[in-house]
Amino acid sequence: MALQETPVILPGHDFETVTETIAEIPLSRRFPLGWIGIILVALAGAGLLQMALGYLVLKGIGLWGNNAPVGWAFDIINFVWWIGIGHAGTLISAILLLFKQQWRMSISRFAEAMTIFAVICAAIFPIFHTGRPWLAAYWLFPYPNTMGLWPQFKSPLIWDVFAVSTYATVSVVFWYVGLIPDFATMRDRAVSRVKAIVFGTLSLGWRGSARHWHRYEVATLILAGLSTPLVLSVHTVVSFDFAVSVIPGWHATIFPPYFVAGAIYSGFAMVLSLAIPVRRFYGMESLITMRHIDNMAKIMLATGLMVGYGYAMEAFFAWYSASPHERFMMWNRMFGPYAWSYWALISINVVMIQLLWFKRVRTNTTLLFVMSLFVNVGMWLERFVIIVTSLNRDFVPSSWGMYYPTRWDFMTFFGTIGLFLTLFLLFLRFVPMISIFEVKTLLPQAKVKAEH
Amino acid sequence: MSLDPTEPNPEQPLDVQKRGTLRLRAGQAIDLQRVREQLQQGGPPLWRSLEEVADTAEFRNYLHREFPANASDWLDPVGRRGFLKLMSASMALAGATACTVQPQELIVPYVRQPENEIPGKPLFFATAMTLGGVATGLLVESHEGRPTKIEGNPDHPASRGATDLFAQGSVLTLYDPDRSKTVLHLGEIRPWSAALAAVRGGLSAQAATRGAGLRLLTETVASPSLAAQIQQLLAQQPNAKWIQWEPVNRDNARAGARTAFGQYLEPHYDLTQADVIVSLDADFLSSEGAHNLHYMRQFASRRRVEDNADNLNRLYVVESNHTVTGGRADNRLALKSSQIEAFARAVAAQSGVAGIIGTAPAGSDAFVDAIAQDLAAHRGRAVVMVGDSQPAAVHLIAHAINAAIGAPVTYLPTPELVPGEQTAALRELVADIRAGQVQMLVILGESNPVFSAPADLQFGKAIQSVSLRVHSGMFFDETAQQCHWHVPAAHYLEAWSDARTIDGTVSIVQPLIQPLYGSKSVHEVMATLSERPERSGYDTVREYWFAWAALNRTTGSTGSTGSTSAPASAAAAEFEQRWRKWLHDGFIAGTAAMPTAAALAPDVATRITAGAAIDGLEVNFRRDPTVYDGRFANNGWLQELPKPMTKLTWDNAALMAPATADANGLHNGDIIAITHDGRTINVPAWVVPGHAKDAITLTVGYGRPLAGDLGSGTGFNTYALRGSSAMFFGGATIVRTGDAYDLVGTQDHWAIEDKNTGIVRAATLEEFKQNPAFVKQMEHLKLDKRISLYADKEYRGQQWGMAIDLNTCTGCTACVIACVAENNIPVVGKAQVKRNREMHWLRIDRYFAGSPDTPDTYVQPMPCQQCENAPCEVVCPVSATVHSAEGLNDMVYNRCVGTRYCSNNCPWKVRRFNFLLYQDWNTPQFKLQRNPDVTVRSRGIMEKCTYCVQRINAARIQAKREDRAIRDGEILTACQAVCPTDAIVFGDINDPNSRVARLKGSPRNYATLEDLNTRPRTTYLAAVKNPNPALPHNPMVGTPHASTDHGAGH
Amino acid sequence: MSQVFPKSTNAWSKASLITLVFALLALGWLVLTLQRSDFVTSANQFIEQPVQFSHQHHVGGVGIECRYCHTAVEVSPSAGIPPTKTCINCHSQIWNTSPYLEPVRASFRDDTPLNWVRVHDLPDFVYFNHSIHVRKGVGCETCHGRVDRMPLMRQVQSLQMEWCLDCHRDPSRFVRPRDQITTMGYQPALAQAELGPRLVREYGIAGVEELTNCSVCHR
Amino acid sequence: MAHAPETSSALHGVMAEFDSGQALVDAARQTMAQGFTRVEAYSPVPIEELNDIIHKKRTVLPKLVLGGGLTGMATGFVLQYWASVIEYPMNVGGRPQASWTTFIVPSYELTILFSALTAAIGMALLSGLPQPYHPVFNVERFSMASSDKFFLVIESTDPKFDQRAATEFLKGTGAKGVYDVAE
Repeated sequence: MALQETPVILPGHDFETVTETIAEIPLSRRFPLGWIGIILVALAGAGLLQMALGYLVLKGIGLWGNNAPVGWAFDIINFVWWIGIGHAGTLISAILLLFKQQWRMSISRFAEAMTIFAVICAAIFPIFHTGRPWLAAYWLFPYPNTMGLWPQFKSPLIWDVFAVSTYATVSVVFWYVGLIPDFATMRDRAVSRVKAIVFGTLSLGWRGSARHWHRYEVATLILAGLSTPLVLSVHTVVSFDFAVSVIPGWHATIFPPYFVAGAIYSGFAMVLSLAIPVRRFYGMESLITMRHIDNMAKIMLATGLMVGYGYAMEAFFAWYSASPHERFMMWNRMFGPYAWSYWALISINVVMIQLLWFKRVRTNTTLLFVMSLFVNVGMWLERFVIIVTSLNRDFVPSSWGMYYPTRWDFMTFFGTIGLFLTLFLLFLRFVPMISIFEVKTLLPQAKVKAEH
Repeated sequence: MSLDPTEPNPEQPLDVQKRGTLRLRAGQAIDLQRVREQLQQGGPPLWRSLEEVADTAEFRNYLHREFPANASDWLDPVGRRGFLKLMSASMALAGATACTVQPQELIVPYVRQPENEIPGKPLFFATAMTLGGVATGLLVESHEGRPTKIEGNPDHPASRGATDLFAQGSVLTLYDPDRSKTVLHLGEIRPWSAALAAVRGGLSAQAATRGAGLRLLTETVASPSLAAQIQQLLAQQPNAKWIQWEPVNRDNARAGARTAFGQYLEPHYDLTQADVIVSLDADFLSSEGAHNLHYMRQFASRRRVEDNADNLNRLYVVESNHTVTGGRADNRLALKSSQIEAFARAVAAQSGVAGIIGTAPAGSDAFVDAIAQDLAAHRGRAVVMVGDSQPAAVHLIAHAINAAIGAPVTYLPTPELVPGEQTAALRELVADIRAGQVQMLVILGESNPVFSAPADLQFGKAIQSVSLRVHSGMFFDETAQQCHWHVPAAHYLEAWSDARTIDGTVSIVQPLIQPLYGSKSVHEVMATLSERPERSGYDTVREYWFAWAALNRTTGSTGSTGSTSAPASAAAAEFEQRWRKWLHDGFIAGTAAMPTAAALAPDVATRITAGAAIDGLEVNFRRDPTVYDGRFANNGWLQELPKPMTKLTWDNAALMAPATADANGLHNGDIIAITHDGRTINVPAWVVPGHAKDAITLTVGYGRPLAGDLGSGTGFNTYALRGSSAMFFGGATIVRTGDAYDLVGTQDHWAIEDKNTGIVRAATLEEFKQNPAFVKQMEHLKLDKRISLYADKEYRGQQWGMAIDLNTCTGCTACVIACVAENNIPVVGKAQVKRNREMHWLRIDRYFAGSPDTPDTYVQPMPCQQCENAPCEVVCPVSATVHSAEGLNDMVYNRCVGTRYCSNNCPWKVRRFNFLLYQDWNTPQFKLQRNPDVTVRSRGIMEKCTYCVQRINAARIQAKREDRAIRDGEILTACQAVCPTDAIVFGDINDPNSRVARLKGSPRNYATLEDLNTRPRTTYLAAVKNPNPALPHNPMVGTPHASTDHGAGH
Repeated sequence: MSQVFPKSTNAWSKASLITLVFALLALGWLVLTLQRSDFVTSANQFIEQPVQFSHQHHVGGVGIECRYCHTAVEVSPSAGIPPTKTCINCHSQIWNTSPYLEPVRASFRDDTPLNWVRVHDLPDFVYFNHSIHVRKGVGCETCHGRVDRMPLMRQVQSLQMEWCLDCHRDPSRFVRPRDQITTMGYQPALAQAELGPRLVREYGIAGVEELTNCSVCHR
Repeated sequence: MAHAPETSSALHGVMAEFDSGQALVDAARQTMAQGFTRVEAYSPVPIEELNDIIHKKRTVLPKLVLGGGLTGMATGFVLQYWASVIEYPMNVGGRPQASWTTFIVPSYELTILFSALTAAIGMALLSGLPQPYHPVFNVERFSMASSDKFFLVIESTDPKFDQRAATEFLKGTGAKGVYDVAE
């Protein structure tokens, strides 16, 4: 297999060229026109978000389409979707590190950045979807208050608070720790004094001494070891929001693994959606090679199959449970008023994904880019199906009702995409998008023969 | 993914309200054949709408396509203006709420504290409300002088504590900010003295002709003192005429009695004695009107089967519309109103009524036979009741049948003081006006003749020629607009009066509050026409009863002008004592009318004028279940109250049978043009399963141009179609216009598939006798022991629970509005109801079973189930809903942050969320109405039924202060208190002697969704129906034979 | 140049980090203190009233019993603010020309109520009931303080939920005999640790499980 | 100019520059063999051998992280137990108050949070970071240490340190250049 032999870094690179290629972008004074064009669009999206959220705080959650049977809709769909997307970054930087996968090194940095930005977008929803966000913002955290009251720790939403805030904190810490040596590189290469001071401050005075590196490597390994169970727990906890309830379609033991697989699946789709244009735009094909693309596509295929298995199991359980509620739930998904969403997600996440068995597909970056966008849509629809079609018709027929999103739902959703892109573009411009020192370790220059 | 292709143009905000929600695309009729097939193949055993059964592709497509949106939010001027300001404010709030100091609040004590008034404690005053010429005895709760809640007067002999939904809603009308506030002359504000002068001037102009040009137009008068005032006027102006007018009048019943007995009489059926009840279009089980309250209680007493299953009565209903009563029928026949006469004749003929012959309408032979046999088998224990909308002929026939079978019925004088036939009187008035004989017209009350008079009389146009037109009413309505003078009328809670209830018992109507505006009571307006023009209403009423008391001191009955030898002061003192007792009791004991020895005319058969048959389509006019004749059109509670059978809110519609809709290619919301007697109106269609074929039912009272902020423009004016020759039904033709309208209901929003999970359970009497514990066999997960991971929590001491008897519940929805009134539940408006965001804590679930043509109807009040293992509590992140030691599922509004997780996790979906700021925080009048013992909820907060925890707390504090336990029945929840059939029972389930514990011990008792092991404290008693075995009937819902594995099988 | 920062930066950076840590701790402490401060609770604040009524004079000096004016305290949720009539009962005889009392006389004369400013202002979602507290042996002084020493009425307790819970979790620490309800400066005849539990039993005061139910105060 | 031996009192040490990691490792071995003790190596990429050669000691960081994690777990569990069982016990849906299963998730998350923060902050503090100023930066060529050059410094505090001898010794290890490092 020729592809297997595609190296992680194309030949011709040494320490200097790697440093040069990556560090040049944040240090340059040039703002590429394309970058400016895209960020303007993204900023418009972020502005839309600000407007939507401001008006939401002013008028109430009723701006959205949520209603009495369907208490959660776009808000929680988007939350789960964004959190899920975030998972790929941590997976790449932590789990693949533990497995000593060298190909992770050139994509881990921006995958981690993606994680942080996705978590920021996700975190908007649980706060703003509450009826009184100004209270939710602090009543959900345990602090010694004058009411003598504490959060209700049996609620999965409190678990969410702990899981998501821990996840956000650890992701930022991990990302920052990874950036310290690269900030030092930037400091040393900075031409302007301002940049030198900024990067110098951020690098904390990193010198790359043997002692630094030793502690650094230990710390990184520990952080990776911690992030791995963390990332698995986060989507597990998110899935508890549903699994702990009594609603048919939510109350399922398969949810934790099914959600984690789905998260990684959608996360890798998002990494591909970002990596494919970025490597072309910034000429990073030699560092993010077809080997990376191919590996990511394979992971997408593997996790996609797991997700497909999850769908099959949901249907099987519904039938096997002999519970009329469960059976009806499945019938409603497949043939009810929202059947279109169910079949759309099946055709994407189960059918379309089979194309990835073919090497020709996995090496066609254009096709892969389009497919990765579809997977993102498919995973959004999966959450739509789980949340909306389970709620709109549950136990008592008289309380059934349909859910229709409003323009405010869409504005909020597209707004978070704008915010995400804004943050991501700023990252691309001002932070080394690939881990410089990690990529260097792959080069022969870094190899040291053991004495013994 | 384009989710909303039909999103409305933001430029046209009004259209948002009028776009079709519940319809398929115009022109796509339901495939009724398909519906029947589906049902024959064992389709859903319980269904809520026809689309659901048909499961058409169009319906599904429609569901996918239609995404209504909230366009008005773009255009809200306040929103735009205040946006930046409030943005910054909200951001500041986010950081600073914890440290916000409460605004300074004032305490304003009395200068002189009234007697009996204890600040902070509500007082209850007995009074009465008159509607349609009949009064209901009430107890009104008052907080520091503000009437806040209407309760029934439990001591009142006629209603025994029940109230109807109009009485419940009336307290909101008192505080309606759109009420008329000042005396107006041609729209300009004038002092009362000017109006007085104008009336006096008009009156003196009549002096020469002794009132020949004076006409007085009132509602049906049930007030003895008012009648006396009018009689006095007529004595002074003998050529003047007095006309009583109500658009939903009882002319037919009156005419029937007059023809049968030679006098106007009111039949009183004793339903406690009736084993068989035949209702010919008589909707006596709906919570509308004082008479029904009486019958509902009697009827319910014969639906309890705990002690004796044979106590169960049998109800036959023959009707065109599908009414609440029809929904309770054991056997129901849908028949055009115009055919009911023939049906009645056939029954009469078979029941041995001499001289009446007739053949039953096609297809109803079996029904006639069954009824006739049942009537024969229960001689002396069966009654035939006839609705007011049936012509006099049917009333005559029924009188004849009842006489023939010895029905338990007595005949009493009518509650109205001067009975008559109103339509004829109104026609005569218009004729007089046209003839130029009328110079002065005084219109009193809420009957609003300009709007409600038969269209052919063109009343509004006719009165333009009257040179002095004076109107007094609570609103500046359509009639006020056509009058020179308008005097704001006092609400019944603001003024002294008196009234007779259905059996003649008199109540003194005492005010609870000074008039909010410069309103005058009807007595005060009448006084202007007397020689004491400024006599107060209080004086009028009191003087009348003083005189009455003088006559009745010893004799006890009217008649002798007995000599009053006692000194005047002693008489006054004695009267004062009696007066106080009357006010305290809420009625004057002993004023009930004595049954009249009514002799049926021997030639009754020959007196029946046969009605003309109507070939083809027939249109029916009925009063509206929630806005009555239109007078409650501006009452938000009543507008938003789902109509009992259709579940529509904020609108009326042309109700029709599925077959009729099918034949005309109609679907819900399609606007049809109905032509009747040369007049045409456009109304949207609404398909009602079980409605008679070839008949359309229109309810009146909607489409008012001048109802007020809320009511104006809602619904469609059907008075415009109604003529004086066919007040209740007549022939019509319909044409589909191709337009559609947005009709919004609370239950049929969307439905395709259903499943039988034993939520509603019923059995026939036979099945119940064979197997009294039938409900146990309907649990689809038959767990003998509920298994749980945790040890069961023991609930000791007082533990609250509720039992709801589905056999006595009629689905009248009075409990819903009582709950709204008690618990400060906001009105959200049509657009929000459309989004399933109505706030009612208690809803009445209505299901149909069987075929769309002859469905069975099941109703089920659904409050919070107060689960012991509540799924909602576990998921709340801030402990805003937790369990109390007394087993209540507490909801703490001030702690709620609004995640809505509890609502999602509630299997019954009984929690309601304030998605927007629904509560009106600004209108000062509404602030007066609110119950101060219940927190007023702001936006972003979840709320739900609390079992009226404020009442529990009040009773507990009272009991603890007296060092005793709370007595059974001491706490009545608002829904329980209002229930005319006593179907809701609340109490301590740990006390084996409490009523609720005994009901929960009944074999019929079951919990819904028992398999979830949430252990609801609200349980239901399954319905037991008593259909005639000789007639075909649908299988009972939830019975073992119907609960085959369904639901997922499709 | 490779060396970006002067040598002193090392000290600065470490010092600023330590300061930051302490600043955050101080901020947390400040917030926790502030939320219980008189500034937030409105306790011990001077409140301007239409008439500067002195409880010290009327209760402490003249010795009028609380229930003479607050008549509803034993039967109603609200203790009741006396109607002007109550003031006039005495002040038609004494101090009946004092300019100080002109607003009271004006109120009585013109039938216009006095507008007192509420001193003890609970949020609208809290349903406090005076009658049951008084019945169960909670003295006026326990919540309102030494009214007989207040020339001007002020709030002495925080009225925050944790303060309410303090007693609802263990009423035995605060209850007193019923005949001592209105006593100012009450001293228990026995040790409170002994008397309290006895009164709780005697008065049938509910257990902590009932008393801390949400719906006891919030409806 | 940096290699102009400004023989002032303030000398941090002597620095040698190498082209590859291998060269640095070799030089480090020689230096340690020579008996120098106060030595530090600088590289653009982590070279695990250097710590073993020069410092020989493993870091205590893992033990700190374990402590941090256990503290987090205890904090989480105690907080939840105290709040739901002792401080304000409530009947939530009929579940037991001390429902330890539901306490797992926050305890678990706090374990990870505390561990991760301990790891990151511990790493920085143990390494003496932040330390924006350091004498090695005074050497102009040292800016290449974060790019593609490798450096070895013998510090002046070394008992065996002698500026001249050290310079000579380092030149002998194959260094591309040897510079004095000013304090």
